[in-house]
Amino acid sequence: MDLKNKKLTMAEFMKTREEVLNTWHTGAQVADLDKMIEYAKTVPSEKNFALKLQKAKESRTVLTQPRAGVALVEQQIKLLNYLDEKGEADLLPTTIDSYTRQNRYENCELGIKESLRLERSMLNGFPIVNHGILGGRKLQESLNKPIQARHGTPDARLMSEILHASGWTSNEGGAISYNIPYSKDVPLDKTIRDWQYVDRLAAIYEENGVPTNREPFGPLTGTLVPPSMSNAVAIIEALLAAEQGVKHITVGYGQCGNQIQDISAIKALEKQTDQYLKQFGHNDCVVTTVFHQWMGGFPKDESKAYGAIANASVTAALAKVTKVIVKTPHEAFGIPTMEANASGLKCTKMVLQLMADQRAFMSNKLKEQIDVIKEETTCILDAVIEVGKGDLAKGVVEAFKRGILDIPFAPSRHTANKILPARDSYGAVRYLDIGNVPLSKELKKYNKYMLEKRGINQNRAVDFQMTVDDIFAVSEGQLVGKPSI
Amino acid sequence: MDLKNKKLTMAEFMKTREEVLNTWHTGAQVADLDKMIEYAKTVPSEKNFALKLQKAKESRTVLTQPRAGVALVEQQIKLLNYLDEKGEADLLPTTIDSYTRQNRYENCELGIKESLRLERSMLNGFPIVNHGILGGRKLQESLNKPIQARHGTPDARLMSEILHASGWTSNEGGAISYNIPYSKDVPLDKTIRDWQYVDRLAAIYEENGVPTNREPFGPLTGTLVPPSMSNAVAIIEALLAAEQGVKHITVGYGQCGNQIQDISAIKALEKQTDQYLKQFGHNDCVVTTVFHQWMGGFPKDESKAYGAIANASVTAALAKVTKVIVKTPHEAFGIPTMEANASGLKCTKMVLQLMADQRAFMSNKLKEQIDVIKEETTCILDAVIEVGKGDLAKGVVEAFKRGILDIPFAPSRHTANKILPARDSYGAVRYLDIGNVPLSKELKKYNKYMLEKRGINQNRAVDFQMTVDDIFAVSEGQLVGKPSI
Amino acid sequence: MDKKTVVIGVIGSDVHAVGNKIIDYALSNGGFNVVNIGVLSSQEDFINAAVETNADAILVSSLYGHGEIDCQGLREKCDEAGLKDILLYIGGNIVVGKQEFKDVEERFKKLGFDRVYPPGEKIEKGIEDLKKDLEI
Amino acid sequence: MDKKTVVIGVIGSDVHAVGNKIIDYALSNGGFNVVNIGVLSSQEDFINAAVETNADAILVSSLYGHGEIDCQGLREKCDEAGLKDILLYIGGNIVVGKQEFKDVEERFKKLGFDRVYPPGEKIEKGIEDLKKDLEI
Ligand code: B12
Ligand code: B12
Repeated sequence: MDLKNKKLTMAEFMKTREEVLNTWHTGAQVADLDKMIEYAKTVPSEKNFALKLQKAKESRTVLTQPRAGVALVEQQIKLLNYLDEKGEADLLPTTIDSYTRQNRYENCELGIKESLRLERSMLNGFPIVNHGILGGRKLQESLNKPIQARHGTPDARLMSEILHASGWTSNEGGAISYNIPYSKDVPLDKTIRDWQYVDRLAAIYEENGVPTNREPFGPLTGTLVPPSMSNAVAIIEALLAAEQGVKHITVGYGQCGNQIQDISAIKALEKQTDQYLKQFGHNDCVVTTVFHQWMGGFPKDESKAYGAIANASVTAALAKVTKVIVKTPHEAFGIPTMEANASGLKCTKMVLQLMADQRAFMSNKLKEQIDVIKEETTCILDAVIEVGKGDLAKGVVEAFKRGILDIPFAPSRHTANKILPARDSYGAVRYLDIGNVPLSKELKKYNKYMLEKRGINQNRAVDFQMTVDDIFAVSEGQLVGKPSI
Repeated sequence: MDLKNKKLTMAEFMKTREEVLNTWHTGAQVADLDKMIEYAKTVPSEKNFALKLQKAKESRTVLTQPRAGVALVEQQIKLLNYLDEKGEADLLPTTIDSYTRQNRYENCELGIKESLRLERSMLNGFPIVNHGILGGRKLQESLNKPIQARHGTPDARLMSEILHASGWTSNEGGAISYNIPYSKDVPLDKTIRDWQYVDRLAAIYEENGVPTNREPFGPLTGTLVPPSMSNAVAIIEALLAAEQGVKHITVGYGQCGNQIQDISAIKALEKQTDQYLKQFGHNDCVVTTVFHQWMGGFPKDESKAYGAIANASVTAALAKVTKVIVKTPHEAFGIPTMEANASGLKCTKMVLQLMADQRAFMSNKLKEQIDVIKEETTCILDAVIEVGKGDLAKGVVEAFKRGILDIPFAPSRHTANKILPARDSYGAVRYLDIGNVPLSKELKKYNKYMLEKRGINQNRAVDFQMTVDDIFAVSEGQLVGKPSI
Repeated sequence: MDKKTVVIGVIGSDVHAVGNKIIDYALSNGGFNVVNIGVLSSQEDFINAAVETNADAILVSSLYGHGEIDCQGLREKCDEAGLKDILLYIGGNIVVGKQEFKDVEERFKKLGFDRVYPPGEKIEKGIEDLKKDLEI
Repeated sequence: MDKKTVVIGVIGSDVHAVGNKIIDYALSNGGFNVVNIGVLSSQEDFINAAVETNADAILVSSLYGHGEIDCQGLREKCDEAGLKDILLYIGGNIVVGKQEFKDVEERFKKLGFDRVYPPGEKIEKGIEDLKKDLEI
């Protein structure tokens, strides 16, 4: 079957569905889709993820959401209710474990058993497929806030079936964002198809009266991704989702660290997502935004981690995103305790509330940076559409082949791995090696100029060592990496 | 003798000096001023407070400084070296205890004894007068960073003699800022005279080759002081100090919480201090700035306290002040442990370094707010000079009598206590009751308009209850107080 | 019914005035006759004010950390001045640093206080307790 | 002198690629012959690579928290494959959560690792140790 950015027919969808449900025994539980939708409809509207985001957008409130996932249902209930009550979280997550992400459900069985035996979670997340709708529903019913699955799964079809059938009203991920940063050798045409399925599934719930949110994973590798590259990917995934009928879309962005650049990136992302959706004929999508607190290496010192967390929260508040994904003071070490997780949430909430009635005002610099990001993004997106000969799905596959889309520090062999990012003198992330990304001449010049300025300031060569220094900078308490002497 | 803003003659100074040194037995230690200056000259220049600030100003680096003071010398050494090494503090303080501030040196004796007996500090600061130059010098010599006295002492003459003679190169306070917020019934003409002495003393050290910094206490009562009022006071104290020959002046400001207003206040303060100094003929002063992290009631939750600390640090970094006075996660409870103190410092340092190469850019809103503060400050200062018939010192006394200068929530009966502040819809502090502060008609209207807007937004009366709600707001995790229902 | 009279103030060399103003405002609104001796008040100031106004309770505030030193002997002096069994409350940040409140409470109860409040306790709680203790 | 050969990679279902790229860069610059099997590598991948290249050491990275499960039996399988006494190092965020490192180290030493590194340990330290252990 030809890869195409086109809504799956019900026949196509149902045919694939049979195969999907057969990949693990819990699939059988969700076979009757109508019944699943009936169940999802019983979830009270204040626990609907899509509606809560929409309301927050209207009132310009910034919501908080942690990451959290453990192996067992009871523990996960306890954890999430703690983050709700003590952490004052507005939205709840469930992070899925890494075996599930690779569809290795047998490993999960072992992890669950070991967790029971050792009485601590031996999995880094919640194995929803193994728990099935019994576990999924029990969890959802035991909470007072909307819940979303957060993972990093190239093939999330079965997982998505189970989570929506459990009354979870949001699902993170996308064909690019849950492939390139999360796998080594999964072809893009495969993940595009698989995520068409996931999107179509969400849309079927939506069409049948259950507002359902989808969220492309904005930060990608979390490591110095130039804003125009991550924005381009987010917009592409929003378009792919909308084509399948998704109406509630949250586009995301991971903090780079220069406040002006970060605010610009959010403003550009908001504007251009709307614009491209309209251009592709999707006029009735509700687009919200998510800001990820610093996604790269964190400082080990907990007070410094708080500093990084709160600093990110100021940016989120100024940019007036719809929600913030929150880090914790344990970030550099490992999965946080529930107390540390609540601490990160409360620190964030404090800042958001102190800044609730404030926002960024337009300056020449802000306008300039918004324009730079928009123009760069347009260059990339235009090229993707062009190489797809008008078809976005085909364009994506081709664009990655040619390095038009290219994600730095990714494990996947399906990205050209040619671009190299580095910070300019002000900490903004620029293209050091532009690879094959088709920016206009002026934009190329601009990126080069900004980095050469840093080279002069720091009296050093503009080379890979800059990138390396920048990778370690934040965890060492700096933004712009300094040359070691 | 007539109160006048005029440099004390050496004869006047030395006459008073005799009396001052007689008020406690340690005064005799500093009798030979030349020898004291000789000693102060031996302090290495990298430990000179004034020079370190000047260098930071030139390189646009923002320095951190904690508050810290315990009863005993050895403990104070340990504490400060910990804050230097573990807290990465750039500048060291020594907070003086509250008995010393009231010149009750006998109470200090008791406090020192009790502290020795119970092996914990029973004083809320370092009783420098009782320790004399032996203790003062030992402390100073045991540190690797510049040290400053921070207190709140209406009559700090003896204390200042001892601290400068101990090689401490900075002293906080001023005739207004260490009177009105720190005492009940000390007349202003008395504190003006006493601080003329303190300023003259600092200047004598300066003139004899020891760069010496003086820092008016910016935040005053720390409680919703409108920026133009605290800026007016800071500028007055800078002018009084300069008249006595002080060359290194740090003007201060306590965070109000609206980022734009805070940045505006700092910008206005910097500009107008320079401008008024020149207008008064002082052309060779080095003016630096200090930003105090939120000085009002703090949240009890430590994670939220970190949020407040880091949020303030972002503002400081954007405004590019010369130094920040740092709060701690224990603020709501009591004097912090040295670990908690270091935590506040590290959190602040992290933010400052993440934002080191960034700054605020001019927007229309920022320009507007700078103008408002400048104009308000000018109205106040013009009136002070006018009622003093050209003499600033006389003007201050008269202006407080008439309520031209008026500090909210102060314990002193020498302020009219007529103005009432409250936040507008965006959290900026405005004059709710203007009292007798002589703002222009338009400025009065502007203040009123901004508060009425909040009244409409919150559907409530514009009255004292607003102020009360705002007093509690930050400690309850908000900026703008919400009406309780 | 007659209004009950309460003396309020901040003890010792303490100048923290904000809470004191709020307490004044809240107690007055709450129907008490408030005698506010303000900040920087000595034990004698409290006792004199209570004797003069025939007060029913003394609400001591201490914020700056010296509370423990400042309050030594207050109950005894009250007794000597004939203020037998007058209600003595204390609140604020009454000791130096962040300490276990149970220990702090105990120490101040030994000093003769009837009620002891942790940092930032709302004055509404104090009013509630006053009403209980004074049987209003 | 001949270059020593080191196999590096990220074990299990772990996709954290950044550290792996940095380690590759640093070891290569440090004069080693680096065989990088990348992320998502099984025990077998490590062993095959070591056997094929006659490697002197295997540097396992594990970031995502499943390290303890993923490494069970690795030493035994090395022995079976004839990689007798091959140096086994592990680093990254090798367990779930913030745990006392001494305990963690002990557990991994029991699993047969020669050296165990705490979160965020600089690869320079690893190179230093390699030079010691391989007597370079
Ligand atoms: C960036 C990042 C990501 C990116 C990774 C992108 C990519 N493909 O590489 C993304 C967003 C995709 C991601 C995903 C996930 N992540 Co992640 N991630 C991080 C983060 C923030 C930084 C990692 C990094 O790049 N550091 C910079 C590099 C240079 O340092 P490094 O990796 O530590 O490696 C250095 C040293 O450790 C050392 N070293 C490493 N190995 C070895 C070996 C030897 C022998 C020696 C001597 C030294 C050594 O040298 C390296 C070079 O200097 C860390 C937390 C942190 N450290 O701040 C979490 C973290 C590693 N991730 C974590 C988790 C749980 C996940 C997810 C499961 C869940 C999630 N959050 O979505 C998924 C995992 C998916 C999977 N299947 O693996 C956890 C692991 C928890 C634990 N161990 O308890 C961490 C610790 C965050 C946390 N506190 O929860 N993550
Ligand atoms: C604002 C402030 C100042 C201002 C005060 C301005 C003024 N004149 O009022 C300034 C800057 C001048 C100042 C100075 C000092 N301060 Co101060 N200050 C504060 C701060 C930040 C807020 C206090 C406040 O106004 N809160 C708002 C009001 C409404 O709340 P409140 O005072 O707590 O009162 C309420 C309740 O406690 C309760 N309450 C109070 N008393 C009583 C009594 C009873 C019976 C009941 C039922 C209830 C009750 O009801 C009140 C109304 O709601 C606090 C820390 C904090 N809380 O966040 C430190 C704090 C009180 N200060 C402290 C210190 C040490 C000082 C200084 C010695 C040193 C310094 N930092 O310079 C000087 C003291 C000078 C002196 N001689 O007293 C310490 C005390 C330490 C301790 N106990 O261990 C604190 C806790 C900060 C800290 N963690 O170090 N301070």
